[in-house]
Order: sequence, then C-alpha cells, then structure tokens
Amino acid sequence: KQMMVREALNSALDEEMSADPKVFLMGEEVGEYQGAYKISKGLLEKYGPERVLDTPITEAGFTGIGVGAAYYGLKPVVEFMTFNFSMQAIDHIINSAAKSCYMSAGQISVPIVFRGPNGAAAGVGAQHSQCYASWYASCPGLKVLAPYSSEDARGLLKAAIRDPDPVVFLENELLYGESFPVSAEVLDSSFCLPIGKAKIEREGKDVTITAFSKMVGYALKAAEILAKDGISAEIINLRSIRPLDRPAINASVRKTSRLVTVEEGFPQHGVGAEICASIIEESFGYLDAPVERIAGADVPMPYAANLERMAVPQVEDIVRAAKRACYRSKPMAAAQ
Amino acid sequence: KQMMVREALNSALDEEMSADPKVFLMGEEVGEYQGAYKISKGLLEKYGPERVLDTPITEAGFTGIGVGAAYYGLKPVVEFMTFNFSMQAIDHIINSAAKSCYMSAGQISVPIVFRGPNGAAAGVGAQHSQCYASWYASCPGLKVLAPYSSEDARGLLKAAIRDPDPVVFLENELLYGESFPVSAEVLDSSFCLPIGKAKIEREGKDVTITAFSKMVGYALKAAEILAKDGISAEIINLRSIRPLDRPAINASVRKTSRLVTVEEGFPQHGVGAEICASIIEESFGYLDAPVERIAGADVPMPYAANLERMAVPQVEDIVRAAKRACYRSKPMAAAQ
Amino acid sequence: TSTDPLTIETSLPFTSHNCEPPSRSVETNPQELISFFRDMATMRRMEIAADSLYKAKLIRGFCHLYDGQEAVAVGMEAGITKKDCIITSYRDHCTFVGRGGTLLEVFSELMGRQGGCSKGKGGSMHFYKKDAGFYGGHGIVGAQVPLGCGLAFAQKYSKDETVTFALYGDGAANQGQLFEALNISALWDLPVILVCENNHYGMGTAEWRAAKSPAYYKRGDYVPGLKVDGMDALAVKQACKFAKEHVLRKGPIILEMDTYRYHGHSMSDPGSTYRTRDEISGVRQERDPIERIRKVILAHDLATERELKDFEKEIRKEVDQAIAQAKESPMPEPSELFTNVYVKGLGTEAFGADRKEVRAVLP
Amino acid sequence: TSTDPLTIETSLPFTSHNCEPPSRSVETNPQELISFFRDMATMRRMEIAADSLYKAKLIRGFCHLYDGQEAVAVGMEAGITKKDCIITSYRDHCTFVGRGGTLLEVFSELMGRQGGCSKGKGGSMHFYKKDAGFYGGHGIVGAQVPLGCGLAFAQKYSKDETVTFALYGDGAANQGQLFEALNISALWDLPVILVCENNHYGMGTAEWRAAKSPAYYKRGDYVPGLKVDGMDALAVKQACKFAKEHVLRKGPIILEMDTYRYHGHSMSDPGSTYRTRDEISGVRQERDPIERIRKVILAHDLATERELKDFEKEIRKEVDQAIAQAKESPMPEPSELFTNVYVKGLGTEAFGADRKEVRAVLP
Ligand SMILES: Cc1ncc(C[n+]2csc(CCOP(=O)(O)OP(=O)(O)O)c2C)c(N)n1
Ligand SMILES: Cc1ncc(C[n+]2csc(CCOP(=O)(O)OP(=O)(O)O)c2C)c(N)n1
Ligand SMILES: [Mg+2]
Ligand SMILES: [Mg+2]
Repeated sequence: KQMMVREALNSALDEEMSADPKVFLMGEEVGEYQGAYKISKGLLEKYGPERVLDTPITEAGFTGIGVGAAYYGLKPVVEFMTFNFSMQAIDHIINSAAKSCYMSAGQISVPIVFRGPNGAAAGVGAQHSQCYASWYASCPGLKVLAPYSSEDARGLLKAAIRDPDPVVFLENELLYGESFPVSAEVLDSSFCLPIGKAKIEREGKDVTITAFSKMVGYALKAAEILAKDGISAEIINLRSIRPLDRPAINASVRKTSRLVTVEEGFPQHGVGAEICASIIEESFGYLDAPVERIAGADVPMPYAANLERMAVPQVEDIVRAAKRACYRSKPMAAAQ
Repeated sequence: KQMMVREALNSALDEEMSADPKVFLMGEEVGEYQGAYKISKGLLEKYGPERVLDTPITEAGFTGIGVGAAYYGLKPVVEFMTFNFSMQAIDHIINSAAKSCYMSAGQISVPIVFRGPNGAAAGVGAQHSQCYASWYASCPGLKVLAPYSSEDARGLLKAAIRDPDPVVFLENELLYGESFPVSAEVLDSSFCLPIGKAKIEREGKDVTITAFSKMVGYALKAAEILAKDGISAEIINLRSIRPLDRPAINASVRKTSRLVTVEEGFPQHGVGAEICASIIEESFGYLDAPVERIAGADVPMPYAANLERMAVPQVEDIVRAAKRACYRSKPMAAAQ
Repeated sequence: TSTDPLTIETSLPFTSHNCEPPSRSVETNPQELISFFRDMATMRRMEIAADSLYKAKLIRGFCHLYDGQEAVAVGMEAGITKKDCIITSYRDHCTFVGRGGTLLEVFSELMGRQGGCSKGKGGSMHFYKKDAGFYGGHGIVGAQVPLGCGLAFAQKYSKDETVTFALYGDGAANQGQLFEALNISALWDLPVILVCENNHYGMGTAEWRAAKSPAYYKRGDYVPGLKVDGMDALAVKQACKFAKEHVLRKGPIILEMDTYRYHGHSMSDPGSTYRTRDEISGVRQERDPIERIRKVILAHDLATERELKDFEKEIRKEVDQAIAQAKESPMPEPSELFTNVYVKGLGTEAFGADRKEVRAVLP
Repeated sequence: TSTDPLTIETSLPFTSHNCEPPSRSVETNPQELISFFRDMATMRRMEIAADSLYKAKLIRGFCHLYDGQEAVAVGMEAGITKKDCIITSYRDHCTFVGRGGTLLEVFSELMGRQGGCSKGKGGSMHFYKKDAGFYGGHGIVGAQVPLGCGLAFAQKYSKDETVTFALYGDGAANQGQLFEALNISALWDLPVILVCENNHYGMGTAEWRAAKSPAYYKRGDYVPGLKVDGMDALAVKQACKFAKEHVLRKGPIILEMDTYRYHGHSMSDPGSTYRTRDEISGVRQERDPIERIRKVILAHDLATERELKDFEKEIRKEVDQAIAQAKESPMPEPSELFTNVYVKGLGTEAFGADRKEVRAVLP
C-alpha cells in the first residue's frame, strides 16, 4: 500500500489524539482551514474546538501557552506554519521547554511536540527557507526528529507525541505530497519508531552517505547512479538529529571507510560538521578519504529558480562527492 | 600599560561615537544606570539621551527598531543585557538584519552591531548561560566576533561598528574585569582589527589548540603546563567565528599535525565540530591524531558550584586532550 | 486635466480614539482624481496578470495579491512625499508601484529575472525601492512594524522632519512586537504611523477569531487612532496627511484602514472556504475603490466614461508589454549566488552545495 | 487565637478598569492576621539572611530578594487554594515559601545543595513546588506570563475549576508576549489572573521611563483590571478572591499590585542610584506590609506587642537553624550532572567537557 507523507502525519495525529485525551493540537489555521498544508485535515471536525485550536499569529504567545499546558501534564502538539516562525518563539522552546526538567531536578516535565515544515520549500525566498535542525539539535533537553518517508512520519510523530520530553519535529513541505509504500505494521495504530535510531535505507560497502528529511530521497537516487558506476553506497536516514545515532553512523563508516554527509541547511556548524567530528573522534583510523560535506550553499536562499537550484544540494552533488571519496583510496599524501 | 576589557569596550564605543555621529547605543540600562555591567559608563553624560538610549525590557521591539534605523543609514549598537535575551529578538537578527542585503540585491545594507555578554557567567543557572556563537555563526549575512583580550575587545568592536554589515559581537562577563597589557598602537583611536582573521596567541609546533573568548585564557594556561611536559602548543585565538579563519587554522594544523578545539558552548553542531570538518576537508592527510574536542558538557547549565565546574571546560581538560593528541603519533590502528 | 481645487466629502465619517478626527472634506483636483483612477486600475490589472502568470507557472512560491486594497497604497502616496518612508509586509507589489516602481521591475522580480527590483533574488515578498523611501517587502508577520519604528527613529535622529508609514494586516495586529515597538515609539515620540490594513482576514481566520478586540484603531490603548474607510482613496489621503502632521508633533498614531482583499491569501488559497462569495461580490459592487473614483470622476464631469475605458485599455497594454519585456529579461548570472551576502565580503570564501566544486571569494 | 470572623477595611480603595471593584471590607479572623504577620516576618527574615549569605559568598550568581513585597505572596495565598497554580519570575523565594516550601529547601537551593527544592541544580531563580501548584521560578523577563496562561488553559481543559496566577514585574509589563498571551486568553476565556507586581522599578528603570502608560491595571485594554494596594495583605487577599471568581466566569483579569522592593534589583545593585534613600525610608515608615499588619493586630488586641516580638525572635531562630541545616546538606553528586536532562534519556550517551574522559548513559 502507498501512503502520502501528509496522510501519514494526519493519521498519526488522529490516532494519538484518539488514544490519549491529553493530546491536543494548536497553531495557526490548524482548525477551520484544515491546516495551511492540510496536515490536520478533519481533526477539528472529529475532536472539536477544545482539542484543535486555531491561534492568532502570535508564536511567542501560543508557544508559551503550549509549554505551560505541558507543565500541567497535557500533551500539546504545537504546529508552526513553518519553522521559520519558530524563531519568534524560540526562547520558549529552549528556555521554557528544554531546560525546565533539568532546572527543577525532574519536578517539571514538558511532554510537548513542536512540529511543522522546516527548511527550503520552492520559490519562497530567504525568510521562508531556513533549516533549523542544527540549532535545535545543539540543545540538551530537546529531542529533534526529521522524518523522510511515510513510515518515518507516522512512526516518529507517534513516538514524539508519546515521549515525555519536548520534541522538535521537522517536516518538509515538499515531501507532504510524496507517496511511499507502507507495510501493514506501519499502518497499525500501535506502530511507533524508536527515537534516537537511524535507519539504513540501503546497504552498501564502498561509501556511507548520511542524510535526513528530503535529502534521503536524493541520497537514494545518488546511490542508484553510483551503483551503475560500480560504487555501492550505504544510505543512512538519520531520522533523529538529537539524540544522534552515533553508533550506527560509526559502524557504517567503519565498514565503508568513506563518508559523505548531506543536508539542506547552512554548512557552518551543521549536522554534517557534527557527524564528521563524531567519526573523527570514534573512528579516525578507519577513514580512507576525507569526509565529504554536501550542504546548502552558504548564502541566504535566493528566489530565482536557477540560483535556488544552486543553493540546495542536488543529486549530482552527492554523486560527485561520493566518487571523490571513493576514487581516493588513501589519505592525501601530506608533507610527511 | 594595562587595560581592563571593560575599559577597552567602553573606550571603543566612546571613540566610535565621537568619530561618527551616526553611531548610537541602545539597550536596557545602558544610559542612566551606566550599563548593567558598566560597559557604557559615562556615555550618556557625554553623548546625551539622543545617542544613548535606555529601552524597556522588550528585546524584539528595540532590536527591530535598531535594525530599521540601520536600514535608514544609522549605525546602531544594540546591547543585549546578555545574549540569552537575544532569543526574543533573534528573528530580527536573522530575518531582518542578516538577509536584507541579499534579498534586496544590495539595496538595503544593515550596519548594526549586536553586542553583550555571551555564554556562561558564574552561578546564574541554565537560562542565563548559553553560548550563541555557533547559532549566529551558522548564518550567512552575519559576521560574528568573539574577543578575548583588551586588544581584541577594542580592535574588534571598533571594526564591528565601522563595518557595513550586521555584526554579532559576543563578549564574556567574566572577562570584563580582567586586565591585559596593551600597546600604544592598541590605544590609538585609529586602531582596528581585521574581521575574519584569527590571531596566533602563542606559537608552537606539537599541537594546535583553537579557542575563543574566555577559553583562550584557559588554552594559554594549558600551553604553559604542556610546555613543562615538553609539549609545544600553538594557541589560536579565533577572534572571528564568521568568517572563520580557515586558512590560519589549517596552516597551523599542517604544521603541528594535531588539533584540540576548545569552546564553552554545547558540543553538538558547535564551533569545534566545524573546525574539525574544515581540517578534514582541507588538511586530512596532515593529521596524526584524531581531533580532540573540548566543549561545554551536553547538559543545561546547573547552578551548584561543583556541577557547574564540571559543565564547562577546565584547563586540565585541555591539557589532557592535548596530551592524548600528542602521545599518539599515528592514526589508530584500524581494521585495515 | 486641471489642478483646480475641488473639495469632496468622504462617504463615511472617520472614527477616532484619543484624538480629534480630520475633516471629512478632502481637497483634491481633477488631475489627482484621474491619477487615482489610473494608478489603481494599473495596480488592479497588474495583480490580475500576476495571477495568470502564477497559474502559467512563471511565478513560483508565495504570491500575495493586493487587488481590492488599492485605495490604501494610492491614497497614502497622495498624502505624503517620497521622503517619507514606507515599509510593509509580503503583500507588497502595489505599495512598490505606488512608490514609483515600474511594472517591468515587478514582473521581472516575480519571474526571478535580472530586471527585477531585487534582481530576482528577493521574489514576490521582497520588493524594495530605497531611493523612493520604500524599505520592503517583509515576510515575517509583524516584523515590519518595529522596523518601521526604527526608520522613524532614524528620521527623527537625522532631524529630517519626515515620517514613516508601517503597514501591517489585521492578523499581524496581535503580534507582541507591535505593542513593544509602539510603547517605545510613544516614549520616544517617534514620527511613525502604524497603518493596519484591515482586510478582515489573516489567511483563513476572520478578524474576530484572532482578536478579542478587532477595533484595531483603538489597540494602541494610550496611543491615538483613527478608523478610515480604506476603500476610499480620498479618505485615505486625508487620514495620511492628518497622521503625518500629528506624528511630527505628538508621536505615534494608528490608522486602521477598513479594506478588503478580493483574492485568496496567497495563490494556494482559493479564498472562498472561510467567507461567502456573496460577501466578496457585495464588496465589489458596493465598495470597490476603483469604481468609487470612477463615479466621482463621472459625477464631476472630469472625464467621460469612454475616456476612462480608454485608460483601462492603455493600462492593459502597458501591463502586457511589461510582461513581454520581463520575459526577455535573463535569469540572474550564476555568480549572483554569492553577491550581496555582505556589503563587504572581506575576501573570504563562501561555499556552494559541494564546496569542492563551487566556492567563491566574497567581494 | 480564634477564627471568629472580623471585618477590616482596606486603607486604600481599589481602582478598577472595565469591572466593578470588590468591597473594601475584607473578612478575616485573628488567626489569619497572626499567620499573615508570622509568614511575612519569616519571609522578611529569610531574605535578609540570604543577603548575608550572599555577602559571605555562600550564594552565587543572581539573587533577587523580595523584602517589601511580602504582602503580595501572603495575601494571594489567603485568597486561593493550593489547587490553584502560581508562576512567577526569578524573584521567587517568597512565592515558593507562600506555597508551603520550607526554609531549608530555600537555603539549600540558594547554596546549591542536594537539599534544595531543585536539588541545587536550579539556583535562586528556579524554585518549583509542583505538588502545591507552584510552577517556578523563571529567568526570562515576561516568559512566565504565557506559561501561566498555558497552565490556565490546562486547568480549563481538564475541567478542574481552578485558576492560575501569573506574576510579573512592571518592567515585564511591556513585553509583547504578554499582550499575545492575553489576547489568546481572552479569546479562549482562560481562568488566568495576570498579577503585575508593580514595585515601580525594573532594575534601574523607573516605571514611567519604561512605559508610556504605567497604569498597568489598564494595559489589558479590553481585559478588565484592578489596582490594588500591594502593601496591604488584606487588600491583596480580597483582590485575589475576587479575581479568582471573576476569571472562572469571565476570562482573564489583570491585578496591579502597588508594592515596593527594599533591596536593590539583585545583589550587584545597591538600589540607591536611581531612587532616593528618602523614598525607600518613606515606604518603610508609611507602607511597610508587616508593620501594617502589626498595627491591625495591636489595634484589635489580637496579640500584645510582646507576643509579636517573641514571634519575631522565634522566626529568627528558625531561619538560623534552617541555614545551619542547609550548610550541612551536601553538594549534589557529580552524577547529577547528567540526570534530568530528559525524563526518558533513551540510553543515549551524553558528554562532559572532555568526552573521552567523562560520558554518561542517560537514564
Ligand atoms: C511570524 C509569522 N507567522 C506566520 C506566518 C505565515 N503567514 C503569512 S501571512 C499570514 C496571515 C497574515 O494576515 P494579515 O496580517 O491579516 O495580513 P494579510 O495577509 O491579510 O494582508 C500568515 C499566518 C508568517 N509569515 N510569519
Ligand atoms: C528577556 C529578558 N531581558 C532582560 C533580562 C534582564 N533582567 C532581569 S530582571 C530585569 C528587570 C525586570 O523588572 P521587573 O519586571 O519590574 O521585575 P522586578 O525585578 O522589579 O521584580 C531585567 C532587565 C531578562 N532576565 N530577560
Ligand atoms: Mg488581513
Ligand atoms: Mg519592577
């Protein structure tokens, strides 16, 4: 069976709301409008205005209210129309949500999910295209998930809602309409994925490629092209950016000895940098080639179609980087 | 001559305000109270309330006003009482300041400085101790500086104010009261440091240690201890986190073949991770040992003195990491 | 057409909060009225054409159209000068044109071409015309309000005796940063006019569902306010003149413009699920800003119906020509990816997606 | 002492905005008045002791003292129950004690010991007592207001028929998020009381320098408000009872408590550069909340001067004992560095400053 990511998210919300009366959804246009991207379609009708709340366009205010409700024991799902707008509320996500359990020595727990589309969409310009994965995932106290497929979307969103800690859940607008095959297990209402575990989307032996969200699809496409050139790429879908599945990534690199990291966000202090550091720390001696980093260009997102294309990673960038890593079997000859 | 960092910052502000009538200072308690940490002492008296403006405790509002004033051509210096509070205004720093030049294809420039103490102080707990270096420095359009000494403070703040782009200027409360020797050149009102250039604080040949802000002092102390054990450490004071002086760091590591990165902020997606990635990308073959990363512990900042001490890097952590790097002359024997 | 003075009554009274409202008798002249007609008709046609270009996939991403609200952009310009500043939201095409921006710049920008006002790098939401005091084009709801207060701060600081109009929607009116900036502006007596373009919906949310008190002209509390018929360019002009004088002497004021957007919020919104078709057609029939001026012109015999129709034909042609020209404008050079990140790039390297393949030294 | 009812007039009238004020005649009884005295005197002594401990370097970092404002914490508790929630700023020691927190927990936390209410991990600004409805203890100015509205949302969602008091300062009253949260609370009829503790200064800034309109009880505009003599525990009690009833039926209300802080803002502020010593001593002499209750008690012959002095001696001893005990409380175990980062650590590794030396598996 095929399922769209939109449907996967919608069904996950629906099932968790149905299973636990403490779960409620709030955000801009989530109710009567059925969601700016229709993720919450039908939920207002099913659960009523007490549990599906349209908010004014005041992110700081409603996010604070969500976090306060979580302090009390409810399980809010706060939708940001896009994560760009979460910057208006970021103090509550970091200072009010992520740190409260620690500051109170465990008295206050904050079972809340912040979700919405993250990163680049198409043609929406510099203010609406930022990826917040590396920022949020730098913060202890938060868990940060980024689904790729419908299986991810369902399993991770259900896990996020059931989790007792604050979870930042980074969706991707361009994936909402994509369909993926789903098993019966995935469709079962008890289905749930573990937080903190990456998924090997494709096994390979020559080079490891890590990616999350939309870039997983690109990495898989790159793997197919590489396969034609006789390069067997292992694709890791990170799924969880915090906790980062360091063991899985290191195990793969120890096998392949080569690593390409892929992300859409800005490169500096990005997810790729962290993965590179983790490999150097844990598996230095296993690397046969420098880690290759593919990331968004280090510029604000331009609008023009040709520039925009250059500003985000393309399949050919991944292919090229993987080949660079593979055609070099030994560390660069150095001054030694 | 000796000069306190506080005095260095104060004199830089004073001189730039005196040199350019478009420069003004705004923030909480910067005027009548003389600054929460007395950085703006005497400026209200000297320049009057038109140019030294006390604001209400409304960071989003006054930061937006500062950015708007910069659009018009003024050169605002916006003080955050600490950078923790910049989260309330971060949307203006990123979306309104950093991206405007690009979005307008150069029509709008934003000559503004956002400054204030960043990172851990002493005993102020989880909400008042965060380091924002890696967040801000991930964003194209911003320049991000972090002074260590009085020379840095003077030269970089003057450079920041004169620069036509938005600059995030990260001070450190615990350094304000520290004295450093300063040359006549540094004291001259024309003194200015280049943005984007690191400083070799101490030359060495066995291991490179990068640090910024307060951690430069710790690294220098570590270098002295290491010297007693016959290890010659080269200490790089980054000064600029964005642009990051990749050439200087790589040149040093190509010389020493070993690297320890030090920072106070959270480790994941931190400055150390980026530096590690940069070395792997540019100088992979030169590394004789895995990069060692010293950073703040991956937890919110605890209050208790003993836990707080564990949560931030200590000199002995740097010494230990440097030794680890040095006593290992070859990459770990791997599965090869 | 002449510039002989002519006085026309606004069809609705102003409603004021903490201030004396201006007179309902607006001074104008035939030339001004004809230019109102021409300018609004141009804006209307331009937005309709943008709709078609979007549907033809020549415009991408978000595209927020202004048709229905033209009287605000046009009336405001009639009350102020280009030394005064304007800043607005993403719904910025017509505000840009009001400031003197050309159709060619508009369409080129919308299609992401070099000839655009932001050379194709900004897109629909990020138009600017700094030489005429237009500071954008902002995508984050509410953000332009403190920014506008900052422009006013700079005007006062520079002793320019000019003012800033900061435009925002009814949805944005609930944003906390607006209250923060207003308090500071009132404390500092900044010459800023907060213009709430109340088109009664923020996306799909009716004003009363987003605001406990949708009386936006009163929401400044201790700041004076004026409610204005935003479908009447003359009322808008009168209010903006009044407001400009007010803020130069007394600090900030709020103008609530009662207006309407005919299109959906953006191109993905049909605009018909949260309001009735009757509501929309009622406004079109009874309050349309262009039709209102047409009536005034005809009533005062300033032009014939025929002449006005001819204007509209001309405009249609102008718009079509601009589109044709814009289509000829090339895409930006790839090297533009790395320009304007900074004013002063300091010669540092910036990276493309694959940094081993694409990197540039920033100028 | 008896619980026979006693009615006492507040010395000042309530001033109201958009609502009928409660009666000035407050019902109380001897026992309550004595407990007011005891509780306020305990708080006062506790804060003075914290001052000394700070100067002795046993307390680090920020430390915001509440002396002068005790009537708010004590009067509020008298008007509500522990099922109602309270949330406040960093100036939280006495609010915590009002909720039933012990002196030992206070001093242990201030000194960063295991026995602290946050096991030494929170510090001065981050006290909590969830079992008695106290949700902290927040360091970011204004943030606790939306959080408090969220608690009220949850109370209403859970049909608990209880309410939340969200306390904030006059400086915080200008924060935009307060206006955002108030609008939402009004739209949703949340049972939340916004309590502005107006001590007239936000750090070194007098209220009128930070607010164009320092009439905080009116700043809700469309939300009702009440100005209360915050130095009179009985007036505070009356106002809080009134407010609780109000919000359960009609949605949010603002209470402005006119109060005063004797100490500087935090320990680094002498508190004397931006206000005169005369001002401080004037308040001490004429409006001190403890002295006011002492006078009421004596005027009604509920205790003798001697008895009250004895209470104060006892309190002094209690405080000294608590400090002595707190000093015995050990520092947190090093392993606590890695606890409570998450409720569910998922078994992942967390790192110390040197990750090759210190790492822990999160529980
Ligand atoms: C902070 C923020 N939140 C959400 C959005 C998404 N958004 C864009 S426009 C809009 C509606 C704004 O309505 P209004 O202020 O009435 O202006 P109008 O579109 O009617 O002109 C929303 C919710 C945004 N751009 N910024
Ligand atoms: C967002 C934010 N900005 C600045 C600060 C620094 N700060 C802490 S308390 C304070 C003054 C607050 O005054 P007020 O709200 O009147 O409360 P009071 O201290 O008088 O109780 C300031 C500026 C902060 N903690 N948070
Ligand atoms: Mg609107
Ligand atoms: Mg105060």
